[in-house]
Amino acid sequence: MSLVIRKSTVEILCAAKWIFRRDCRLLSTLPEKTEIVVDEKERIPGRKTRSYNPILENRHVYPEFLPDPNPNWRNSLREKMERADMLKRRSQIDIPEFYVGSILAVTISDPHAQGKTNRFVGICIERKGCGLRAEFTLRNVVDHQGIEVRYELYDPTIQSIQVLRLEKRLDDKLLYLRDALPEYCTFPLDMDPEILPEGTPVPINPVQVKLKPRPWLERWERQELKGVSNIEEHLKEKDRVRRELRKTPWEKYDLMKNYRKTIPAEEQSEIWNEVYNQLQQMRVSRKKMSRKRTVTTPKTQLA
Amino acid sequence: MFRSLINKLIPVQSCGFHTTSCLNEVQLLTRLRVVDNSEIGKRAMAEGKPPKVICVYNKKRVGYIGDRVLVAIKGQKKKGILVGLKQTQKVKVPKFDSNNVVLIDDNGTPLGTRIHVPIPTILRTILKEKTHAKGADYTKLLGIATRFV
Amino acid sequence: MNQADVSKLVSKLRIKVPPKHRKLSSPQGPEGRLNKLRKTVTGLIKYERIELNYRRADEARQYAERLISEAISHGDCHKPTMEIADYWLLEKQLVHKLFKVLVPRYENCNTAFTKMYKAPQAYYGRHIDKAVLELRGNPYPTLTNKQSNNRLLLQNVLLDAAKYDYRQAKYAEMAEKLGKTEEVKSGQSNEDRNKPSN
Amino acid sequence: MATSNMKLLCSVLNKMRIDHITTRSINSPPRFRPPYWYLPKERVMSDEMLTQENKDFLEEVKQDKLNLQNTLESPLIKSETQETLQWTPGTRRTGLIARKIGNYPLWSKDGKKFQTTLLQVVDNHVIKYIPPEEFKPMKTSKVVWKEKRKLGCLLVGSETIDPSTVTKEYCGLFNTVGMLPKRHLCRFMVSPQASLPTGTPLFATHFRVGDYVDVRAKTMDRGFQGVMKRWGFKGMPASHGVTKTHRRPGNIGAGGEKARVWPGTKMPGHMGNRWRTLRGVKILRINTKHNILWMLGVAIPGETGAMCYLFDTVLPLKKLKTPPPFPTHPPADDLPLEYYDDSIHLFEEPTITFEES
Repeated sequence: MSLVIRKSTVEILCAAKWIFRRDCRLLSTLPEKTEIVVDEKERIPGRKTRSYNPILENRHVYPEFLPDPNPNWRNSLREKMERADMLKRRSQIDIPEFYVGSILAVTISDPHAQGKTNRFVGICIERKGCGLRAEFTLRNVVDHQGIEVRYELYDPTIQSIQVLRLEKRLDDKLLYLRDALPEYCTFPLDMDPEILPEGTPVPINPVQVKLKPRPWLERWERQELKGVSNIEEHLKEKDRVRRELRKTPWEKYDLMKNYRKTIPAEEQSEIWNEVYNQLQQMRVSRKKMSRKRTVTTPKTQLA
Repeated sequence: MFRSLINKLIPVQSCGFHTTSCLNEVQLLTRLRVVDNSEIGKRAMAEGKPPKVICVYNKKRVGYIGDRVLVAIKGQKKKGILVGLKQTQKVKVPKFDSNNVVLIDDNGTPLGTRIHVPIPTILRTILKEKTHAKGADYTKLLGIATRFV
Repeated sequence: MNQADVSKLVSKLRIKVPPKHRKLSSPQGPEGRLNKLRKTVTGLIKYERIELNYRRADEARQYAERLISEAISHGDCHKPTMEIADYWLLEKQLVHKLFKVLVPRYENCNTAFTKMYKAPQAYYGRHIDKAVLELRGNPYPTLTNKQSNNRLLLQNVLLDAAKYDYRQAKYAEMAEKLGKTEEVKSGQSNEDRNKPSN
Repeated sequence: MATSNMKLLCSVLNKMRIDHITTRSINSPPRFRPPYWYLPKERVMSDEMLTQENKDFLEEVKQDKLNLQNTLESPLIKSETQETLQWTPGTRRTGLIARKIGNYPLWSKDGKKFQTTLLQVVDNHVIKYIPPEEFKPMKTSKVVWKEKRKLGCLLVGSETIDPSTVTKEYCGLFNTVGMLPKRHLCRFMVSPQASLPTGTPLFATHFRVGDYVDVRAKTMDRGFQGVMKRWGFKGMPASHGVTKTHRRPGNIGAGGEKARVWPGTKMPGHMGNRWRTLRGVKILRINTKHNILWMLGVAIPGETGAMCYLFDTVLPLKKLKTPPPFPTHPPADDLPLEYYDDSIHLFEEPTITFEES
């Protein structure tokens, strides 16, 4: 989101065009236009007094390089060793840029069937953990059966991670897809990768999913989700009252609480200065390798 | 055509299961979903009377992936193997949206001839370990699977 | 191990931040705690020096530092920052003071924006740690002792003498070393000179 | 007359105060006294109101001493030409002082994940050696060893600190070796042939990859805890008419003949902050530059940043079988940066594939 805001107008328009081009396959296109308008409104008053540091934008791309913010568990030497090991692993395998909401294909070598590999395609619904413990969850519906698989990002049995469609969704976690109608997370296992043109910002998919009737796995109504359209239909009066009671509007003003959840900019820039050059080199060399791939047109989602 | 009818019914069916997280583990009286095409299993699922666990054959009495269970299905006692769980699984092991079971007889031979949902590959190792030379051979189940994840 | 929150970018505080917050007991829970701290932060921005209980002062200090650093990094045209300032400063004229007075004052500051001292306890009554919390660069006279006469204190006089001796010894040693190396060098050069002649 | 005698007797009896007679039971252990090499470390810190020049001067002196310490060479290099000592299974080597700096996973060559704990060995130096004849530890138990074990005492310090923050006496302990005071000081009982000259630096290479060590550290301090957390009691039901006894211990013993609480009954109390030893921890990886050991498992007591002591293990099946670096590994510049156990997958190696057997 913030990536989109900070890019120039041309790029914003590019992104808008890209989204419009794809809208034929979206389920609900209604809130899309309003979303873009909000983006531009926010962008105009955002005058930055501090100099804008582009190296810090890596935090969206490689969030696992930032350590756990809990000061009880931090140690600069351990973090350094961990980052060095992560870079060593990254030199062996291409771990691409992806976000929650992107569609990935992961190939692992299968210890249970010797000499074979196992490939799974799905939408990334969650990314968590930092350092070498970073992991992500893929979800798909295969043969009308919802399946989720959790992978570790730096697991040496992973042979390749391929991004089939690079995009973001409206929420940070898509766990509500477990309670959504199955067509929202059904992806064919032989999906073709869609390649974004060079330099375009990562598009945000404004699709809003429909939830199945209750019972749900969690109380989605209390989580202020943007990517769910029909949450109000399923609520009773009791639920609305309880939602109001549980709201914590003061939490966004709790400056220290937010501070304790993040890594300050000064420490981040140190980390990125340490790892950025190597990451950039790897990226460039990988790009040279994959020049041959041609741009394919996006396929319809609900074919 | 009958299968497509079942497939249409399944999303409606799965809402009938317990979906609260506290009942996510397979234990006594958990309702399961039969995923093979055995006659009794198909009919039980179509009637909306999914089988209930009446015994889990392990020490913990909580069913994990690959465990044998005894189920009550349409007034009969049948054995089955758990081939997919709702619980949080280990890394690289798939977690399913329903608790799946494949019915077998005492020798480990599946009652049906096909499994119409994906099967976790870890079952290959688990079932091989559980099979003894003279006892039941559970690896026959792997032969009728259509897809592994 | 949890991932750090990347949606916001904050600048590092120049004070020590404890790993956990303090629970200031309040019947309204976390909201009540923030309400208490709001009053303190407003008072600090208004009067620039306040005396209060240590626990509350230490908590309020962190929030005041964060508020000023947010104001410095985003400026007064940033809507979320304005909302935050609006929430934390109960008197609205102080919002102007924050952006127009305090931000220019601290813009090029390399240290913390506030200072905290332990205040003496009351002779009678309950023993509660007291503290004085103040903004840096306030117009009041300083609370600490003047350091002008320290040179005449006994420990400083003795240390001065020790320093003199230490330096003398050091210089003597360095001179000796230099002399030695020069001797060696001159010896070498003499040999060099002697070699071609031979 | 009789009255005067009575008065005399009374005055004598008054002087004899019974409660003054001190008796020491034979069974009670002697009071703890610190070992004689121990010197108090903490001093009261106060603002001394030094001028800036004097502060700089103190800093300069400290820096000079630090430089002097860094130029000290390991005595092992000089004495390398001397007779080589032989390691036998009965000898006891010195241990190390390490700091726990966190944990992260390593993967084995068959794709399994190992959780590891990282221990950093921070500038360890031998401070003092007390030979077995002179070493007389305080007797803490009633058991008297018939045959004396001939073990010497080796003091090892770790982490250099500012000398102005500790007492003069404590600094003196280190001045004899020509070093700045260390934050941690630990006593290791060693065989006389494993003794080391003072000033010898110890490194992580003292242990080898694949060896097993015992780790002694203080457990996390959890404060006063109830029986459910401290001893894992089940507690009582949340409902069914239970009032006010959901997390309480319940009965602690019957009355009847004994009518008291048996010693050792599990009750609420302070939990953690005790010395505990974890035995037989395997070393999976060693970094020689930063002196880091990767230990298998996450059960090493203490929080991140806590100190721990490493010893060669005493477990009979995991004891050292081949001679380790003895008495310790001498400092060397040409060591490889990292040692790995055979089972560990290196991060710079290609992806694991499972070949058909």
